[in-house]
Amino acid sequence: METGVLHAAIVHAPIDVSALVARASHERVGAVSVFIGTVRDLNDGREVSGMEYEAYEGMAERELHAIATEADVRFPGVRLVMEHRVGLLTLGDASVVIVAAHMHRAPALDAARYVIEALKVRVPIWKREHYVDGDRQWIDPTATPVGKR
Amino acid sequence: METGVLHAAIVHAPIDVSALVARASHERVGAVSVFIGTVRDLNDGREVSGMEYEAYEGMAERELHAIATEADVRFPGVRLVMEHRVGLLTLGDASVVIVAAHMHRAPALDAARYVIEALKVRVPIWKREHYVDGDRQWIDPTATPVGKR
Amino acid sequence: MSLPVLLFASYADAFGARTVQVPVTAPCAVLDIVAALRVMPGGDRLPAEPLVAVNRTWVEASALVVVGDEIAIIPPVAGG
Amino acid sequence: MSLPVLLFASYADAFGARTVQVPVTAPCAVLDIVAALRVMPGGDRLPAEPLVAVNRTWVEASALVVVGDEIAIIPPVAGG
Repeated sequence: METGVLHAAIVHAPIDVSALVARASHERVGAVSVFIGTVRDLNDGREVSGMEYEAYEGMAERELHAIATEADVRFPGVRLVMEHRVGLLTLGDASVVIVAAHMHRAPALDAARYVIEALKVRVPIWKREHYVDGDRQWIDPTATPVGKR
Repeated sequence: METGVLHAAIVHAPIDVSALVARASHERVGAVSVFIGTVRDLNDGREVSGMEYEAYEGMAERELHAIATEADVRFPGVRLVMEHRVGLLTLGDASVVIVAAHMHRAPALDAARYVIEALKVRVPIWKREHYVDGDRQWIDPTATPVGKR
Repeated sequence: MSLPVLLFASYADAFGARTVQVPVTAPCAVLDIVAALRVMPGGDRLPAEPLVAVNRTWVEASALVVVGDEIAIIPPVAGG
Repeated sequence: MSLPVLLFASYADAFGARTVQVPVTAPCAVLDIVAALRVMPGGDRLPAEPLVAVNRTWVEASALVVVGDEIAIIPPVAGG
Protein backbone atom coordinates (compact mmCIF):
# COMPACT_ATOMS: atom_id res chain seq x y z
CA MET A 1 0.00 0.00 0.00
CA GLU A 2 1.33 3.42 -0.96
CA THR A 3 1.43 5.76 2.03
CA GLY A 4 2.38 9.39 2.55
CA VAL A 5 1.22 12.45 0.64
CA LEU A 6 -0.88 11.16 -2.24
CA HIS A 7 -2.23 14.57 -3.27
CA ALA A 8 -1.88 18.13 -1.93
CA ALA A 9 -3.10 20.86 -4.26
CA ILE A 10 -4.47 24.38 -4.57
CA VAL A 11 -7.46 24.19 -6.90
CA HIS A 12 -9.85 26.61 -8.60
CA ALA A 13 -12.76 24.24 -9.23
CA PRO A 14 -15.23 22.97 -6.60
CA ILE A 15 -13.75 20.24 -4.40
CA ASP A 16 -15.16 16.75 -4.88
CA VAL A 17 -15.14 15.44 -1.31
CA SER A 18 -16.19 11.91 -2.26
CA ALA A 19 -13.42 11.66 -4.85
CA LEU A 20 -10.80 12.71 -2.30
CA VAL A 21 -12.12 10.22 0.27
CA ALA A 22 -12.03 7.48 -2.39
CA ARG A 23 -8.48 8.38 -3.27
CA ALA A 24 -7.30 8.08 0.36
CA SER A 25 -9.24 4.87 0.99
CA HIS A 26 -7.70 1.44 0.60
CA GLU A 27 -8.55 -2.11 1.66
CA ARG A 28 -5.68 -2.01 4.13
CA VAL A 29 -7.09 1.09 5.82
CA GLY A 30 -9.44 0.90 8.81
CA ALA A 31 -10.06 4.56 9.57
CA VAL A 32 -10.61 7.63 7.43
CA SER A 33 -10.72 11.09 9.01
CA VAL A 34 -12.05 13.95 6.90
CA PHE A 35 -12.01 17.65 7.69
CA ILE A 36 -14.10 19.98 5.55
CA GLY A 37 -13.92 23.76 5.91
CA THR A 38 -16.97 25.54 4.55
CA VAL A 39 -18.07 29.11 3.94
CA ARG A 40 -20.54 30.20 6.59
CA ASP A 41 -23.13 32.92 6.51
CA LEU A 42 -22.23 34.93 9.60
CA ASN A 43 -18.99 36.31 10.98
CA ASP A 44 -18.76 38.69 13.93
CA GLY A 45 -22.47 39.17 13.47
CA ARG A 46 -22.24 40.37 9.85
CA GLU A 47 -24.17 38.63 7.10
CA VAL A 48 -21.82 37.08 4.57
CA SER A 49 -22.79 36.46 0.94
CA GLY A 50 -19.55 34.83 -0.23
CA MET A 51 -15.86 34.39 0.41
CA GLU A 52 -13.00 35.20 -1.93
CA TYR A 53 -9.84 33.15 -1.42
CA GLU A 54 -6.47 34.27 -2.78
CA ALA A 55 -3.26 32.26 -2.58
CA TYR A 56 0.40 32.81 -3.28
CA GLU A 57 -0.03 29.75 -5.39
CA GLY A 58 3.52 28.52 -5.91
CA MET A 59 4.31 28.82 -2.24
CA ALA A 60 0.91 27.73 -0.90
CA GLU A 61 1.02 24.38 -2.67
CA ARG A 62 4.61 23.87 -1.61
CA GLU A 63 3.82 24.73 2.03
CA LEU A 64 0.72 22.50 2.00
CA HIS A 65 2.86 19.65 0.74
CA ALA A 66 5.49 20.37 3.41
CA ILE A 67 2.86 20.21 6.18
CA ALA A 68 1.48 16.95 4.80
CA THR A 69 4.98 15.52 4.69
CA GLU A 70 5.46 16.45 8.36
CA ALA A 71 2.20 14.66 9.17
CA ASP A 72 3.46 11.60 7.30
CA VAL A 73 6.65 11.61 9.40
CA ARG A 74 4.69 12.00 12.65
CA PHE A 75 2.07 9.40 11.76
CA PRO A 76 3.80 6.73 9.66
CA GLY A 77 1.52 4.73 7.43
CA VAL A 78 -0.96 7.55 6.91
CA ARG A 79 -2.41 8.24 3.45
CA LEU A 80 -2.99 11.95 2.90
CA VAL A 81 -5.14 13.64 0.28
CA MET A 82 -6.03 17.35 0.42
CA GLU A 83 -7.17 20.32 -1.61
CA HIS A 84 -7.62 23.99 -0.82
CA ARG A 85 -9.82 25.93 -3.20
CA VAL A 86 -9.24 29.55 -4.24
CA GLY A 87 -11.47 32.03 -6.07
CA LEU A 88 -14.93 33.29 -5.16
CA LEU A 89 -16.88 30.76 -3.09
CA THR A 90 -20.49 30.91 -2.07
CA LEU A 91 -22.21 29.91 1.19
CA GLY A 92 -21.78 26.25 2.03
CA ASP A 93 -18.96 25.68 -0.47
CA ALA A 94 -16.00 23.65 0.76
CA SER A 95 -12.87 25.80 0.89
CA VAL A 96 -10.58 23.05 2.17
CA VAL A 97 -10.82 19.27 2.45
CA ILE A 98 -8.25 17.14 4.25
CA VAL A 99 -8.46 13.36 4.22
CA ALA A 100 -6.20 11.18 6.38
CA ALA A 101 -6.56 7.40 6.19
CA HIS A 102 -4.72 4.86 8.32
CA MET A 103 -4.97 1.28 9.55
CA HIS A 104 -5.83 2.69 12.98
CA ARG A 105 -8.08 5.54 14.06
CA ALA A 106 -5.79 7.58 16.34
CA PRO A 107 -3.19 8.44 13.67
CA ALA A 108 -5.93 9.10 11.11
CA LEU A 109 -7.64 11.60 13.44
CA ASP A 110 -4.36 13.15 14.60
CA ALA A 111 -2.97 13.56 11.10
CA ALA A 112 -6.05 15.36 9.76
CA ARG A 113 -5.99 17.69 12.73
CA TYR A 114 -2.26 18.33 12.43
CA VAL A 115 -2.68 19.40 8.81
CA ILE A 116 -5.62 21.76 9.33
CA GLU A 117 -4.01 23.43 12.37
CA ALA A 118 -0.71 23.97 10.54
CA LEU A 119 -2.47 25.07 7.35
CA LYS A 120 -4.25 27.83 9.28
CA VAL A 121 -0.99 29.40 10.44
CA ARG A 122 1.51 28.64 7.68
CA VAL A 123 -0.05 28.36 4.24
CA PRO A 124 -0.10 31.72 2.38
CA ILE A 125 -3.80 31.95 1.60
CA TRP A 126 -6.06 34.90 2.38
CA LYS A 127 -9.77 35.38 2.37
CA ARG A 128 -11.97 38.38 1.81
CA GLU A 129 -15.52 38.27 3.09
CA HIS A 130 -18.20 39.68 0.84
CA TYR A 131 -21.11 40.98 2.87
CA VAL A 132 -24.76 41.14 1.97
CA ASP A 133 -24.57 44.95 2.28
CA GLY A 134 -21.97 45.07 -0.54
CA ASP A 135 -18.94 45.71 1.67
CA ARG A 136 -15.86 43.46 1.45
CA GLN A 137 -13.09 42.91 3.97
CA TRP A 138 -9.89 40.87 4.17
CA ILE A 139 -9.87 38.63 7.23
CA ASP A 140 -6.98 39.05 9.66
CA PRO A 141 -7.01 36.21 12.23
CA THR A 142 -4.27 38.02 14.19
CA ALA A 143 -6.42 41.13 14.71
CA THR A 144 -8.49 41.59 17.87
CA PRO A 145 -12.10 40.68 17.06
CA VAL A 146 -14.44 43.67 17.00
CA GLY A 147 -16.49 42.32 19.89
CA LYS A 148 -13.42 41.78 22.09
CA ARG A 149 -11.56 45.07 21.74
CA MET B 1 -30.12 26.48 13.07
CA GLU B 2 -31.04 23.19 14.71
CA THR B 3 -28.17 21.77 16.74
CA GLY B 4 -27.60 18.61 18.76
CA VAL B 5 -28.19 15.01 17.74
CA LEU B 6 -29.85 15.14 14.33
CA HIS B 7 -29.53 11.42 13.62
CA ALA B 8 -27.98 8.43 15.46
CA ALA B 9 -28.94 5.03 14.12
CA ILE B 10 -27.99 1.38 13.75
CA VAL B 11 -28.56 0.46 10.09
CA HIS B 12 -28.47 -2.66 7.94
CA ALA B 13 -27.95 -1.05 4.53
CA PRO B 14 -24.69 0.47 3.24
CA ILE B 15 -23.96 3.88 4.75
CA ASP B 16 -24.23 6.85 2.39
CA VAL B 17 -21.40 9.05 3.63
CA SER B 18 -22.26 11.99 1.37
CA ALA B 19 -25.87 11.97 2.54
CA LEU B 20 -24.80 12.07 6.20
CA VAL B 21 -22.35 14.91 5.52
CA ALA B 22 -25.09 16.82 3.70
CA ARG B 23 -27.44 16.28 6.61
CA ALA B 24 -24.96 17.74 9.12
CA SER B 25 -23.98 20.63 6.87
CA HIS B 26 -25.61 24.04 7.11
CA GLU B 27 -24.85 27.55 5.90
CA ARG B 28 -24.15 28.58 9.48
CA VAL B 29 -21.50 25.86 9.83
CA GLY B 30 -17.82 26.48 9.06
CA ALA B 31 -16.27 23.09 9.84
CA VAL B 32 -17.35 19.52 9.26
CA SER B 33 -15.40 16.63 10.78
CA VAL B 34 -16.11 13.15 9.47
CA PHE B 35 -14.87 9.84 10.85
CA ILE B 36 -15.31 6.72 8.73
CA GLY B 37 -14.48 3.26 10.06
CA THR B 38 -13.88 0.72 7.30
CA VAL B 39 -13.29 -3.03 7.05
CA ARG B 40 -9.63 -3.73 6.38
CA ASP B 41 -8.01 -6.76 4.83
CA LEU B 42 -5.48 -7.72 7.49
CA ASN B 43 -5.65 -8.16 11.27
CA ASP B 44 -2.89 -9.61 13.40
CA GLY B 45 -1.37 -10.78 10.13
CA ARG B 46 -4.41 -12.84 9.06
CA GLU B 47 -6.10 -12.21 5.73
CA VAL B 48 -9.67 -11.03 6.24
CA SER B 49 -12.41 -11.55 3.64
CA GLY B 50 -15.24 -9.79 5.47
CA MET B 51 -16.57 -8.62 8.80
CA GLU B 52 -19.85 -9.56 10.46
CA TYR B 53 -21.29 -6.97 12.85
CA GLU B 54 -23.90 -7.85 15.43
CA ALA B 55 -25.62 -5.38 17.74
CA TYR B 56 -27.92 -5.51 20.74
CA GLU B 57 -30.00 -3.22 18.61
CA GLY B 58 -32.38 -1.62 21.08
CA MET B 59 -29.56 -0.83 23.47
CA ALA B 60 -26.93 0.03 20.85
CA GLU B 61 -29.02 2.76 19.29
CA ARG B 62 -29.95 4.10 22.69
CA GLU B 63 -26.31 4.12 23.84
CA LEU B 64 -25.16 5.75 20.58
CA HIS B 65 -27.76 8.45 21.11
CA ALA B 66 -26.62 8.90 24.73
CA ILE B 67 -23.00 9.37 23.64
CA ALA B 68 -24.03 11.87 20.99
CA THR B 69 -26.06 13.77 23.57
CA GLU B 70 -22.98 13.92 25.82
CA ALA B 71 -20.98 15.33 22.90
CA ASP B 72 -23.69 17.94 22.34
CA VAL B 73 -23.44 18.99 26.00
CA ARG B 74 -19.64 19.17 25.85
CA PHE B 75 -19.54 20.99 22.52
CA PRO B 76 -22.60 23.25 22.38
CA GLY B 77 -23.73 24.21 18.91
CA VAL B 78 -22.52 20.98 17.30
CA ARG B 79 -24.69 19.20 14.71
CA LEU B 80 -24.28 15.43 14.97
CA VAL B 81 -25.21 12.77 12.42
CA MET B 82 -24.07 9.15 12.73
CA GLU B 83 -24.78 5.60 11.64
CA HIS B 84 -23.29 2.23 12.58
CA ARG B 85 -23.95 -0.59 10.15
CA VAL B 86 -24.54 -4.21 11.16
CA GLY B 87 -24.63 -7.40 9.11
CA LEU B 88 -21.98 -8.92 6.87
CA LEU B 89 -19.65 -6.26 5.43
CA THR B 90 -16.98 -6.72 2.81
CA LEU B 91 -13.52 -5.17 2.50
CA GLY B 92 -13.58 -1.38 2.28
CA ASP B 93 -17.19 -1.08 3.45
CA ALA B 94 -17.89 1.66 5.98
CA SER B 95 -18.98 0.15 9.32
CA VAL B 96 -19.44 3.47 11.09
CA VAL B 97 -19.67 7.09 10.00
CA ILE B 98 -19.73 10.01 12.44
CA VAL B 99 -20.24 13.57 11.23
CA ALA B 100 -19.84 16.57 13.53
CA ALA B 101 -20.43 20.05 12.14
CA HIS B 102 -19.90 23.33 13.97
CA MET B 103 -19.29 27.01 13.34
CA HIS B 104 -15.70 26.43 14.47
CA ARG B 105 -13.23 23.66 13.77
CA ALA B 106 -12.07 22.69 17.27
CA PRO B 107 -15.48 21.57 18.58
CA ALA B 108 -16.24 19.84 15.28
CA LEU B 109 -13.01 17.81 15.49
CA ASP B 110 -13.36 17.16 19.23
CA ALA B 111 -16.99 16.07 19.00
CA ALA B 112 -16.35 13.50 16.26
CA ARG B 113 -13.46 12.09 18.23
CA TYR B 114 -15.43 12.00 21.46
CA VAL B 115 -18.17 9.95 19.82
CA ILE B 116 -15.91 7.37 18.14
CA GLU B 117 -13.83 6.85 21.29
CA ALA B 118 -16.92 6.38 23.48
CA LEU B 119 -18.62 4.20 20.86
CA LYS B 120 -15.67 1.82 20.91
CA VAL B 121 -16.02 1.15 24.64
CA ARG B 122 -19.72 1.54 25.37
CA VAL B 123 -21.96 0.63 22.46
CA PRO B 124 -23.01 -3.05 22.50
CA ILE B 125 -21.83 -4.07 19.04
CA TRP B 126 -19.59 -7.03 18.22
CA LYS B 127 -17.71 -8.07 15.17
CA ARG B 128 -16.64 -11.44 13.81
CA GLU B 129 -13.82 -11.55 11.32
CA HIS B 130 -14.22 -13.91 8.40
CA TYR B 131 -10.86 -15.08 7.15
CA VAL B 132 -9.83 -16.04 3.64
CA ASP B 133 -9.05 -19.56 4.96
CA GLY B 134 -12.73 -20.00 6.00
CA ASP B 135 -12.19 -19.54 9.72
CA ARG B 136 -14.23 -16.98 11.69
CA GLN B 137 -13.53 -15.36 15.01
CA TRP B 138 -15.23 -12.86 17.32
CA ILE B 139 -12.97 -9.90 18.09
CA ASP B 140 -12.24 -9.21 21.74
CA PRO B 141 -10.47 -5.84 22.11
CA THR B 142 -9.87 -6.60 25.80
CA ALA B 143 -7.90 -9.78 25.03
CA THR B 144 -4.11 -9.77 24.78
CA PRO B 145 -3.18 -9.66 21.08
CA VAL B 146 -1.63 -12.91 19.82
CA GLY B 147 1.64 -11.17 19.00
CA LYS B 148 1.93 -9.59 22.45
CA ARG B 149 1.25 -12.54 24.75
CA MET C 1 -38.21 -19.15 39.43
CA SER C 2 -36.29 -18.67 36.20
CA LEU C 3 -35.48 -15.49 34.27
CA PRO C 4 -34.81 -15.11 30.52
CA VAL C 5 -31.36 -13.74 29.78
CA LEU C 6 -30.24 -12.37 26.39
CA LEU C 7 -26.91 -13.50 24.95
CA PHE C 8 -24.94 -12.14 22.00
CA ALA C 9 -21.99 -12.89 19.75
CA SER C 10 -19.40 -15.16 21.43
CA TYR C 11 -21.63 -15.72 24.47
CA ALA C 12 -24.53 -16.83 22.27
CA ASP C 13 -22.11 -19.23 20.56
CA ALA C 14 -20.90 -20.54 23.94
CA PHE C 15 -24.43 -21.40 25.10
CA GLY C 16 -25.71 -22.27 21.63
CA ALA C 17 -28.67 -19.92 22.16
CA ARG C 18 -29.58 -16.25 22.03
CA THR C 19 -31.84 -16.53 25.08
CA VAL C 20 -31.46 -18.86 28.05
CA GLN C 21 -33.74 -19.40 31.03
CA VAL C 22 -31.67 -19.05 34.20
CA PRO C 23 -32.90 -20.65 37.46
CA VAL C 24 -32.62 -18.20 40.39
CA THR C 25 -34.33 -17.46 43.67
CA ALA C 26 -35.72 -14.04 44.64
CA PRO C 27 -34.41 -11.57 45.67
CA CYS C 28 -31.94 -11.85 42.85
CA ALA C 29 -28.94 -9.71 41.87
CA VAL C 30 -27.05 -9.64 38.58
CA LEU C 31 -24.19 -11.56 40.18
CA ASP C 32 -26.59 -14.40 41.09
CA ILE C 33 -27.62 -14.69 37.44
CA VAL C 34 -24.01 -14.73 36.30
CA ALA C 35 -23.14 -17.41 38.88
CA ALA C 36 -26.07 -19.55 37.72
CA LEU C 37 -25.10 -19.10 34.07
CA ARG C 38 -21.50 -20.12 34.72
CA VAL C 39 -22.50 -23.60 35.93
CA MET C 40 -24.75 -24.20 32.93
CA PRO C 41 -23.41 -26.01 29.80
CA GLY C 42 -21.13 -23.52 27.97
CA GLY C 43 -20.93 -21.31 31.06
CA ASP C 44 -17.23 -22.02 31.47
CA ARG C 45 -16.65 -19.55 28.61
CA LEU C 46 -18.27 -16.72 30.57
CA PRO C 47 -15.93 -14.54 32.68
CA ALA C 48 -16.64 -14.15 36.41
CA GLU C 49 -17.60 -10.51 35.92
CA PRO C 50 -19.07 -9.95 32.48
CA LEU C 51 -20.69 -6.68 31.41
CA VAL C 52 -24.41 -6.70 32.11
CA ALA C 53 -27.27 -4.48 31.00
CA VAL C 54 -30.74 -4.43 32.55
CA ASN C 55 -33.50 -2.79 30.55
CA ARG C 56 -30.85 -1.64 28.04
CA THR C 57 -28.80 0.23 30.64
CA TRP C 58 -25.39 -0.72 32.00
CA VAL C 59 -25.60 -2.00 35.60
CA GLU C 60 -23.25 -3.15 38.37
CA ALA C 61 -23.07 -6.79 39.47
CA SER C 62 -24.86 -5.87 42.69
CA ALA C 63 -27.95 -4.51 40.93
CA LEU C 64 -31.17 -6.31 41.73
CA VAL C 65 -33.42 -7.67 38.99
CA VAL C 66 -37.10 -8.52 39.05
CA VAL C 67 -39.39 -10.55 36.80
CA GLY C 68 -40.04 -8.64 33.59
CA ASP C 69 -36.61 -6.96 33.42
CA GLU C 70 -34.74 -7.31 30.11
CA ILE C 71 -31.45 -8.84 31.26
CA ALA C 72 -28.51 -9.04 28.83
CA ILE C 73 -25.00 -10.42 29.32
CA ILE C 74 -22.69 -8.39 27.11
CA PRO C 75 -19.47 -9.71 25.55
CA PRO C 76 -16.54 -7.27 25.24
CA VAL C 77 -17.82 -4.66 22.80
CA ALA C 78 -16.03 -4.21 19.50
CA GLY C 79 -17.98 -1.67 17.47
CA GLY C 80 -16.50 0.84 15.08
CA MET D 1 19.28 49.16 -7.44
CA SER D 2 15.65 48.12 -7.09
CA LEU D 3 14.11 44.73 -6.40
CA PRO D 4 10.66 43.49 -7.38
CA VAL D 5 8.53 42.52 -4.40
CA LEU D 6 5.30 40.50 -4.55
CA LEU D 7 2.25 41.71 -2.64
CA PHE D 8 -1.02 39.92 -1.90
CA ALA D 9 -4.50 40.50 -0.56
CA SER D 10 -4.70 43.51 1.81
CA TYR D 11 -1.09 44.51 1.08
CA ALA D 12 -1.73 44.53 -2.67
CA ASP D 13 -4.77 46.72 -1.96
CA ALA D 14 -2.67 49.06 0.20
CA PHE D 15 -0.08 49.63 -2.53
CA GLY D 16 -2.56 49.35 -5.40
CA ALA D 17 -0.29 46.80 -7.07
CA ARG D 18 0.64 43.12 -6.94
CA THR D 19 4.31 43.84 -7.60
CA VAL D 20 6.30 46.91 -6.57
CA GLN D 21 9.88 47.88 -7.37
CA VAL D 22 11.63 48.69 -4.09
CA PRO D 23 14.76 50.88 -4.14
CA VAL D 24 17.51 49.38 -1.94
CA THR D 25 21.31 49.28 -1.77
CA ALA D 26 23.35 46.07 -1.65
CA PRO D 27 23.97 44.20 0.61
CA CYS D 28 20.30 44.11 1.38
CA ALA D 29 18.34 42.28 4.11
CA VAL D 30 14.62 41.62 4.29
CA LEU D 31 14.28 44.33 6.94
CA ASP D 32 15.76 46.90 4.54
CA ILE D 33 13.11 46.04 1.96
CA VAL D 34 10.37 46.33 4.55
CA ALA D 35 11.71 49.70 5.73
CA ALA D 36 11.82 50.98 2.14
CA LEU D 37 8.29 49.73 1.48
CA ARG D 38 6.92 51.44 4.59
CA VAL D 39 7.90 54.90 3.34
CA MET D 40 6.32 54.33 -0.08
CA PRO D 41 2.71 55.42 -0.80
CA GLY D 42 0.41 52.94 1.00
CA GLY D 43 3.32 51.70 3.12
CA ASP D 44 1.75 53.04 6.30
CA ARG D 45 -0.59 50.04 6.18
CA LEU D 46 2.33 47.61 6.41
CA PRO D 47 3.32 46.46 9.93
CA ALA D 48 6.93 46.97 11.06
CA GLU D 49 7.58 43.23 10.99
CA PRO D 50 5.42 41.55 8.35
CA LEU D 51 5.82 37.91 7.36
CA VAL D 52 8.25 37.53 4.47
CA ALA D 53 9.05 34.69 2.08
CA VAL D 54 12.08 34.50 -0.18
CA ASN D 55 11.99 31.98 -2.99
CA ARG D 56 8.74 30.63 -1.54
CA THR D 57 10.24 29.85 1.87
CA TRP D 58 9.59 31.66 5.15
CA VAL D 59 12.57 33.79 6.22
CA GLU D 60 13.60 35.99 9.16
CA ALA D 61 13.89 39.78 8.84
CA SER D 62 17.67 39.49 8.98
CA ALA D 63 17.88 37.24 5.89
CA LEU D 64 19.86 38.67 3.01
CA VAL D 65 18.39 38.87 -0.48
CA VAL D 66 20.10 39.14 -3.85
CA VAL D 67 19.00 40.10 -7.33
CA GLY D 68 16.87 37.33 -8.81
CA ASP D 69 15.32 36.23 -5.50
CA GLU D 70 11.51 35.96 -5.44
CA ILE D 71 10.62 38.24 -2.52
CA ALA D 72 7.06 38.24 -1.11
CA ILE D 73 5.56 40.23 1.74
CA ILE D 74 2.86 38.07 3.27
CA PRO D 75 -0.27 39.41 5.01
CA PRO D 76 -1.58 37.48 8.03
CA VAL D 77 -2.62 34.14 6.54
CA ALA D 78 -6.26 33.12 6.74
CA GLY D 79 -6.63 29.87 4.84
CA GLY D 80 -9.00 27.08 5.73
